[in-house]
Amino acid sequence: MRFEFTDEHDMFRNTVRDLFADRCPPDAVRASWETTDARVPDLWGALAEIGVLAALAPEEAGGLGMDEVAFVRILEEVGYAAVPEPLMEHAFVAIPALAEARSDALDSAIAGSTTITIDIDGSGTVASAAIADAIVTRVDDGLAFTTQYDTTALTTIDQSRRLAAVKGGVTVGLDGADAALAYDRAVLGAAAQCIGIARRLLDATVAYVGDRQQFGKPVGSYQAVKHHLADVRIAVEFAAPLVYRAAWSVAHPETHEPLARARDVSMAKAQASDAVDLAARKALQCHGAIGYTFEYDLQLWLKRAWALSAAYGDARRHRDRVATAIGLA
Amino acid sequence: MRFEFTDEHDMFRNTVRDLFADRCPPDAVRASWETTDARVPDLWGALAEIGVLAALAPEEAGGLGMDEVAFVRILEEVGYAAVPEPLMEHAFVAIPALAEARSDALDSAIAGSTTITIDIDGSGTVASAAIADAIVTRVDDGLAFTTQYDTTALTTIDQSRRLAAVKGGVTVGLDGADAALAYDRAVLGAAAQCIGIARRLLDATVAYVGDRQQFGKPVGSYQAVKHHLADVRIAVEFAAPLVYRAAWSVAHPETHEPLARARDVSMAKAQASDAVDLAARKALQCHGAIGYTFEYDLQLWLKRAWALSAAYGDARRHRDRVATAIGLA
Amino acid sequence: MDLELSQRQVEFRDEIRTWLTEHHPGRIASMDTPDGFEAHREWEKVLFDAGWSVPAWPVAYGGRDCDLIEWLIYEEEYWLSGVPGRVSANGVSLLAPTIFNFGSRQQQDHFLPKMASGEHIWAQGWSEPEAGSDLAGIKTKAIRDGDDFVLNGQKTWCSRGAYADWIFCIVRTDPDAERHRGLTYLLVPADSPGLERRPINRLDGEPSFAELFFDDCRVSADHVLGEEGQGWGVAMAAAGSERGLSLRSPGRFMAAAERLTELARSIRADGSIDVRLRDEVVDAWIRAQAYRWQTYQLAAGLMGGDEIGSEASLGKVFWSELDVELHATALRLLGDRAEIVDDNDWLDGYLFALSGPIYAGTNEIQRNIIAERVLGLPRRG
Amino acid sequence: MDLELSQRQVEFRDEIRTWLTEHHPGRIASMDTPDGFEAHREWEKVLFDAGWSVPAWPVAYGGRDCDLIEWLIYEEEYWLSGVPGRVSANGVSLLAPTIFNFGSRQQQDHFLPKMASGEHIWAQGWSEPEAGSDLAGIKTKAIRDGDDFVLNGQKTWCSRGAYADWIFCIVRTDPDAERHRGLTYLLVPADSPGLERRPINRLDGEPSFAELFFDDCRVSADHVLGEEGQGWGVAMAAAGSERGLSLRSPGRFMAAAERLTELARSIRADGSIDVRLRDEVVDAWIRAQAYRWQTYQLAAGLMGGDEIGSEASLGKVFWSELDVELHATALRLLGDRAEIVDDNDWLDGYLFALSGPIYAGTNEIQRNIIAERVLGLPRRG
Repeated sequence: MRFEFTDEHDMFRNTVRDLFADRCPPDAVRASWETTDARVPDLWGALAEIGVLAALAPEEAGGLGMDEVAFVRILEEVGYAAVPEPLMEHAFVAIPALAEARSDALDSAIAGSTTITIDIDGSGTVASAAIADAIVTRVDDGLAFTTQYDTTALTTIDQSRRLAAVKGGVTVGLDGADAALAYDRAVLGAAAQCIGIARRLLDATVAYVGDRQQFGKPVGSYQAVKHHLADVRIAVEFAAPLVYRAAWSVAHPETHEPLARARDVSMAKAQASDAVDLAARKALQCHGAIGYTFEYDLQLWLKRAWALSAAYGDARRHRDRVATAIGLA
Repeated sequence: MRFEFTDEHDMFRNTVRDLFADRCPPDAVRASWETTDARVPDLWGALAEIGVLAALAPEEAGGLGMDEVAFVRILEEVGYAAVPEPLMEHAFVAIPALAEARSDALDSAIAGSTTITIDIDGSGTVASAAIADAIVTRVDDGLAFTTQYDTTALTTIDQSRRLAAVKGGVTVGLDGADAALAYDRAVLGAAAQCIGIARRLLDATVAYVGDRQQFGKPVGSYQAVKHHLADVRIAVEFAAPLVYRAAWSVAHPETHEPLARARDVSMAKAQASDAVDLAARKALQCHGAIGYTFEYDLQLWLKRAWALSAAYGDARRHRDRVATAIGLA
Repeated sequence: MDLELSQRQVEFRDEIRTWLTEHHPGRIASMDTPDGFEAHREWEKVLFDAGWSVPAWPVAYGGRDCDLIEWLIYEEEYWLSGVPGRVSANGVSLLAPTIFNFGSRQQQDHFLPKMASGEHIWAQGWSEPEAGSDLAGIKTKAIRDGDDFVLNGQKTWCSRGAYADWIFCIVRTDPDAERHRGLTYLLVPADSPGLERRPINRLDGEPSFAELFFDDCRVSADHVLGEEGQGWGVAMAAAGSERGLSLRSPGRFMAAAERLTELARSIRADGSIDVRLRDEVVDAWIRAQAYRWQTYQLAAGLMGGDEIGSEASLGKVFWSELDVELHATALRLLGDRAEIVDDNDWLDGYLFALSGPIYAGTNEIQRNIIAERVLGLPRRG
Repeated sequence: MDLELSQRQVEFRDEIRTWLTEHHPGRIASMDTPDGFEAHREWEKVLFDAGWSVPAWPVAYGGRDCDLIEWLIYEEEYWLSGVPGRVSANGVSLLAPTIFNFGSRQQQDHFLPKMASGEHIWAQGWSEPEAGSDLAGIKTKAIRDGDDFVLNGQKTWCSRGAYADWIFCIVRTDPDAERHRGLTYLLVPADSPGLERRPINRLDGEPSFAELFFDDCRVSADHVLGEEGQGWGVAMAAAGSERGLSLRSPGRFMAAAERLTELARSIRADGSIDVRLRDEVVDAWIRAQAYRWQTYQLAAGLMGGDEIGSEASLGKVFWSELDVELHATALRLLGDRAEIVDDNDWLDGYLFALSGPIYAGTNEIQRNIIAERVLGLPRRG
């Protein structure tokens, strides 16, 4: 038992953080809103280059064979930078599913020459569908691989989600891929992003209230503001370890039956959703009117918070899954 | 439409408030805890004398024919003073039921020579059973009048409730008495007492934090403490009008069908329970350790808050009744 | 105590209810778009022509001399009917009480009828980049020059400011005075030379606010409201009404709670409403009722001669937090559909509601006021 | 990262689990009654004789030299087993770390084994009537006289103080020094002449605390812990541990959450659990797990050389509010039975939990610490 990240974990995370700071600043996120099919320039290729796309693919398939514990910290950075690309869907859900199914599509996905998103519940409403080449789709109890589909863009509050209604396409089954595992991966990936978003909202707000003056004092010197932000800090502090712990469960099927894995993943999402909801509410309140504007960058994270807190199941739904796992439902 | 108390309303309320201040100070409440069958000295007779016991009885039966709107303000004072006598049960529930049934027991109840409590759901667990002479009891769809019963005292957190398990006794039906109305009266009476308790907890805490010094300043000058108590003030401000409005509904069956009455009464109890719960929590937190002690009087209201917030249905249960009334259940 | 409508009140209610049903213009574009703004102005004219734009005003200015209770009934019916919102709200709710109290007869005769008819749509120009809730920090200068004032400075968070005809401002006419002193309440034509307006887009990209840039902008001294240098007192009287009855009548929240209940019922028809969400819906519905009855009680007090003071802060916190939670519940009920913007009034309403705990004095400041002025806790340690 | 127990840790867990099962004394009276206090002292002796009273201490003082992870495992098993609580907690959790850090060799050799065995049960004498969370306001005087200090003054909220054998106090040895200066950490025999103890009854009437009255009470200068006049620094080191790991191990809340879950299951068996209450139960269960894993992460940091500083406040707020809400949920589950005291451990637990957000620095103060020292917000405007 040692709940501690390795130096390699930290280095990998820092590399990705630096990449996002460089290639995906707020302006790039804003630019992505203008269209439903443009990419963040130079980002996908760079992610392939430093091995992020290949991280979870098995070594024998050309991947890094990294584990989920390392990767959720990358996904935190995706949230922290509000990256508008389907990295979670592609690298954390689709690639492992393709590897399980020994799909021919794996190589190009690892290389980054394709982008694959997911339709985890088969609803036909899919994030990043228009910029992706293929979709890993839930079909009955299994997964399938859909290409050459049509999309109709949906306007959503978080436009960097690039949600679209998907129709038609060519679908082939992904025999051997674990649909329940893929769902848990998506939930966990969303939870990790929520943590990153909450951290960013908190950092931005701490900086703002330390600077902004009202009634002759920094806003952040008022006890009410202090307590708002202390509550956010507490929520993040106790949600994050559940995300890492759930990543461990996903990475260790030999000691974690599907029910235990689902319980751990749902605990993580329930707390991460609650934490990011609180962070969004308090960030807006502590910013005051400026946080409420389109021009100010805070909105990029606010909207992402609202979307990802609910996406892949909100806190209520995941508490229901935990209830089942602990014999209460 | 005029949501305003009359001068007579206010005078009657003030008379009762003065009586409680004089005859039922905290020491008298404490003393009542020592036994399950002692009365607060001189209180019941005095209440009979100034017409409080007779207030809701019809004039032709020797009562004052006062309405529920006036009486809920008396019950607020019962809460404010933590009066350990079953005034609500006797004068607000039992007497109207006896009057409806033209019971022989009405005269002595009005005169105060008897004390009558209620078992509103027929559970057999009855407040003030040991000091009462009779119980108005729910039996099937109606009400009955029970005397000569046996009691076993139960130790409860609010010992001034004097809860007892009741067995045996002689029971006669109260034909003509409205059991559903009696239930709503009890709920409304509990709500009114919750408002009074919440006001007292707030007043006591405002006084304490204005005086108590920590780190060289009054505790009440800290913004966190201010906001705690502002929240209590808000909760009381918006719960109280619902209590008065529900009293109006009970008093005006000609314009308020039983379903509308139940809706209004349950709205009042839901908000009053929530308000007194908040008041209790914040009062204790703002007092700090001293509020947590038996010797300090705050506990008299804290325990009453816990008991009456839940008694006759907690906030959840009453929101469920509202849900039914507005077509959601 | 009488909680039934009188025969006259019932007739009044039926009259406005019938009129609204018969004149409902259907859905019109958002008042934060140029076309929608003009469509809302048209609606103001329709209301005015029937005597329903400012029913609480004197007949001479286009009203009906309604008392407070009738006004509350009017508001309930107005919002429940689902007709468009009021583009005139800033003027009617915030400025008009100030004109009635402090305006000269000429100002009243000139401005009030035009406000009532929608000819003048007003925006509020109080906040500045460095003075949000702290109005005493206002820096925009207005220096007397002959019959005019010459304005220089910047205003922000000016609601409806992108398209309004007039703006009511607080400016600093004595640059040497500090904080609350030396401020003046000034009415500014939006087309004044030297005044540049720049829209500020709300979270959803709609220009709900504007920034105002004054660059040697001349405004006639006739347009001072109250006395020069007395702007703080004049403004605070209006701030009382902003927090109080006039801006947020219960009808608005009762209507929202009704719509929320309908949404929940429509989901129940699918057989899938979650008890936790149902509980939230019921709680919102109860709180809307609580706000209603507290307001009727307040109104009776005002009609009996009470003044509304710091107690207004109780209502501001209550309605603004109810509004946020009511809309958040609706979004939870919508589930996966919540994030989709198209035809989603609830999302729009949520964004609007989020500003409630911030504007007109943040709820943190309101709670300070409640603690210090209503409860009497020590000002500062 | 390795979140599985090692073979050795599994063996350790099984050893303590088995031992607790075999030695479970059943239900004993409350430690706030005279008989219950002695029964709890007996239990301390049973633990000590098996080497289970202070497993994290060195073997020389009766411990097992457990590392932090083993100690957390021990705590989980301890609380899950349902054996009696620790009457020695004040000493072991708050005083012992201070003795290990600041005590002389003689003090360590004298006090630690007696604390481990239950021969000395300790109470904390820090708070005073005018100094609750504000320890720097302490007024109890201790004036040097030869080899003794002579104490005069009053302490309050002294947990276990009614029956304890020894009391660890902070006293003012330099009456001219202000605030943090001139304080000394002093160990006081509870039977000292001139020390009068008066029980304070908790809400439920049990004497959970005592007031201490010092009237020319003589205490040997040998019993100073650390240096005379350095009491503030010595005490603050212990305050860190009070807020941190040592006082509230996750095992306690995991066990409470398990019992809550069992209570909910037993109600479900009747077919009547409310989804809203079930949701509260699940939330409490998740938060207990969150506290557990955050603690394991913290423990790994400490074992890697990190120090626990202001971050301890995060845990204090989290566990204390979890504890209140967990017990409030249990009372809601109990419904009408909640208010009945007899055999109602949940009500007892609720009363205990309510003190959590108050003692060891109120949660308001903890949130200030988090904001100012963890987040770096400005101290004071």
